[in-house]
Amino acid sequence: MSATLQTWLSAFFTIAIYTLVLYKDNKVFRFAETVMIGITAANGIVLTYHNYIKPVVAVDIIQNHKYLQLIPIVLGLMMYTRFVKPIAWVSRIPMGFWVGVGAAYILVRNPGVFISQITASFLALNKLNNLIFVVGVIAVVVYFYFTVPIKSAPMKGATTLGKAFLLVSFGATFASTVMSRISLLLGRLQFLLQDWLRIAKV
Amino acid sequence: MNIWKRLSDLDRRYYYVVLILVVALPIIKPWGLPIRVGSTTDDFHKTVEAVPDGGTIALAIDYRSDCIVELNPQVTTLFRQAFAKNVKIIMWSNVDEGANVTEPITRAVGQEMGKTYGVDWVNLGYKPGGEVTMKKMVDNFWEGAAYVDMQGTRLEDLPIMQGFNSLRDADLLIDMMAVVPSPAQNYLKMVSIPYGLPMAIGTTAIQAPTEMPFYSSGEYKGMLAGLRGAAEYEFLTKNPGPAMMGMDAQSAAHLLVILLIAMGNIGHLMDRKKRAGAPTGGGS
Amino acid sequence: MKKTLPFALAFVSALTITICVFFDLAPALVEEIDKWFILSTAFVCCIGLVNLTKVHTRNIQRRGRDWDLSIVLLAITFGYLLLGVVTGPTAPLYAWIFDSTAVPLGATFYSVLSFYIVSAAYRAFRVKSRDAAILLISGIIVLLGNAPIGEVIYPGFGTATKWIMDIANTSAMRAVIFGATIGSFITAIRVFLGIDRPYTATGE
Amino acid sequence: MFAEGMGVDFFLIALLFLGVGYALTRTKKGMAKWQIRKIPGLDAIEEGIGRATEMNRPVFYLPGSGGFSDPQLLASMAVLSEVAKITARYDTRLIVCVPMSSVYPVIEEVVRQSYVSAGKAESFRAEDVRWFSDHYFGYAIAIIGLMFKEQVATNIMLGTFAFDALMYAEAANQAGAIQVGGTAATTQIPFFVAACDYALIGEEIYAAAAYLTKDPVRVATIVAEDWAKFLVTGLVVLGVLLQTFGKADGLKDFLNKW
Repeated sequence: MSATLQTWLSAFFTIAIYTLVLYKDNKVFRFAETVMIGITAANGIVLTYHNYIKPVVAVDIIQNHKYLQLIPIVLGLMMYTRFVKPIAWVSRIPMGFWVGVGAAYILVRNPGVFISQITASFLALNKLNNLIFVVGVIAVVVYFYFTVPIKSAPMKGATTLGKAFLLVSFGATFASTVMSRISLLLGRLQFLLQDWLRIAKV
Repeated sequence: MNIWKRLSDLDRRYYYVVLILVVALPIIKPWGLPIRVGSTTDDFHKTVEAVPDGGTIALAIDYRSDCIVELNPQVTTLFRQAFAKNVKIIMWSNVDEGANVTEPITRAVGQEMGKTYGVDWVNLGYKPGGEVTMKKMVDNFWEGAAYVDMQGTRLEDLPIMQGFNSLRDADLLIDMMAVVPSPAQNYLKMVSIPYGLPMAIGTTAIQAPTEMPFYSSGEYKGMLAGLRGAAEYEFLTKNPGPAMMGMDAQSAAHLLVILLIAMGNIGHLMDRKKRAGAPTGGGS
Repeated sequence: MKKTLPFALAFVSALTITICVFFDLAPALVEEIDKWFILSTAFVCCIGLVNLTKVHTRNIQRRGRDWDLSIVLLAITFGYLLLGVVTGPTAPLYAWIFDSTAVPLGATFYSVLSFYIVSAAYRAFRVKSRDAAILLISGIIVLLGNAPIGEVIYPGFGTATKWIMDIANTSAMRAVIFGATIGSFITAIRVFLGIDRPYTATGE
Repeated sequence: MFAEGMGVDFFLIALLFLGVGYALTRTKKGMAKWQIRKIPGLDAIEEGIGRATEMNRPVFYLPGSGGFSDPQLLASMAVLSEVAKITARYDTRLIVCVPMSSVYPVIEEVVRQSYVSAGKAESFRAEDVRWFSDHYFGYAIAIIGLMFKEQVATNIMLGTFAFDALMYAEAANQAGAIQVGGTAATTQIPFFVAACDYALIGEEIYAAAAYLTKDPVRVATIVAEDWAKFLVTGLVVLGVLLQTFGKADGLKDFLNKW
């Protein structure tokens, strides 16, 4: 019974949203949107609370008496001062901390990936594809030189070529995007036809 | 309005209906076109196969309900491949909904294959904190995972977690992801590269081109790209499922898109020719 | 105080982590900072909720557009939140509601894009310039190569797609990654030196 | 001394710090005159605003859906401030649609300041800086509706965009607008290239802010980035040559492991 109800509810919401494209903006669609916003907003909090906050407080603070952990809790709660105008600036303190930690990890952890991508481009020029690959990498990097004027012939050539490589790559991205989007529609139609209407074989 | 103009200016509802039909018909009656397996999927399959018997895969689930169509079949098939050869899976999510969307599908595979939750696999739920949490899971996994699984069961009560104190204890790290900025690239820089843990990913078709450089440099040991990747993976593991069944509809829709691009352009060109010389500004 | 304190905290935490990680000093200290970071960000989970409540209460008071839906929204949000906090996220009822609403809605919302993308391909993808032409040709090849039908029509589509993805796309994307990573370094340095102070954007 | 394998990483970062510092001091002392190369899409902005003025229809500006930690939003705000000065001068209506409620007040302030500095404080219309919903479908649909209603003449989109990019591009296209689009989100660039009359590709959006504002600090940053790109180009060329002659392993090991 509950499985059937679930299928019908899912079907209702799926169709409610399709009314937007096949008909026009309407209240049924906006109701579906409202449900989506409400459920996901609540779910994010429920998950953070049950899977992270509650166990950490129970283990670290209550069980192991690590009272230092109260500091980050206060830090996190400071964010809420932004809703109280006179003390809103207090919310900058945790922001400062996060931005600082974030910047530090960019500086210490990004070089590893960066360098390995550089060394991965060290290809021997003994195959046509390797040559094209290396030329592509360099031309696109040159395309993004912003303070070198594009006047000399090599610069003109490199930037034109770089742009061409970028465009071919964007073509691939476009096709992949189409593919993903179609897959989404496909998934919903599979649901409607197989699980709900049972027209197609599962 | 001449015919060419009309060709490039059809009401959208016409081709929306055509699109629905074109995708729906092959679902009802598949054509059975052959699927060729690409190297990214092949490598993914081999990498999972290389995990020793009794080994552990650490699996990060970083997608939401919007991308279940492409990623759920990838996860399901991964579970089947791992369980077929007694490999354990410890999974969690760095994205809030991730744990919810995989919970029902993984449970179904576990039950079907006679595996026990907490012994053969575990879902630790959502762990906030992004890349800093990823690093914490290397330094001290239990602390990074906040000591509990998704249901709030203490990790000490789960047999699978005994002796698993760091991500380095895993044999393979897999990130199934579909959010921006890429959590897989974060795992690469926070975990895989500094600590030498092999890593593979599954992602959507959209994000595949952006992730390709890391596969081609050998940092991702394998990659499943979109529903096509899932279909190839189902094919390789001999578990035909929704992804393989969807490939014909995918083909049909791609043809429709190409047809529409051609129609739009031909109509536009001919219309311009007909009104020869008329200046065209931007934004036709 | 209002400007220096956040900057000082940003600077000190950035400096500590940078030095400790590069020179392998005081791993326990870095671990503690990591923990603080995770825990403090976790406590921000209700910020969106406060915002949402504010916006929609105002809408209800003013009888704005769809004010009735604003009431529904607040009822659903707080009701589901309460249920979740009491029962936990894996309780059958909670999971059932999630699976019957958020899952189909999320998937369907995004699938609407398949209509829009088809529409855009038809209306917006006009060969206006050489740039657009290159993009379209490459796009069409990959479209054909990525679906089984392409190879049935002509086996070369698969090979061409593989070439575009592995060589042309990967080389361009790698260069884009170089640029983006350098950009991220410079941005981080600007934060470090206090040239950029993104944290001052809030709390005005 | 260094953590395992982080020696090169450290020197790379140290070098970048020095580069930024050096570029900044040179610019501040007025010792160097760096110029950003021409970016065609940006020159089109003024032309586009002129067109809107002639047609007596509004200019739309969409700053993308990034938050304050998003560098694309910061770049976009700098461009917006210049755009608003031009619309103020031409007395053209400017409609700005902001997706994030937290960003909204700051954007409003940016536009107001531009009108004030152009000496047209009285023509600033606060109600033309709009916010609809924080949810992606909520704002996307509202913005599209508004584009049709107001008959947008010129549509400028700069910043972080997701799937919504092509929805705006198509809507503005149908309304007959000239469009300038730019984003560093690689998955969305194709739609801007194909659908807009001018597209800024990737990082050009950051250069755009420096190009339009001529703010010395921004320009110095771009210069420092270029130096880093020279370094990358040099390393790749060196590595490729060594590899071709079979001698790159030493360099690879040094860079990756030291």
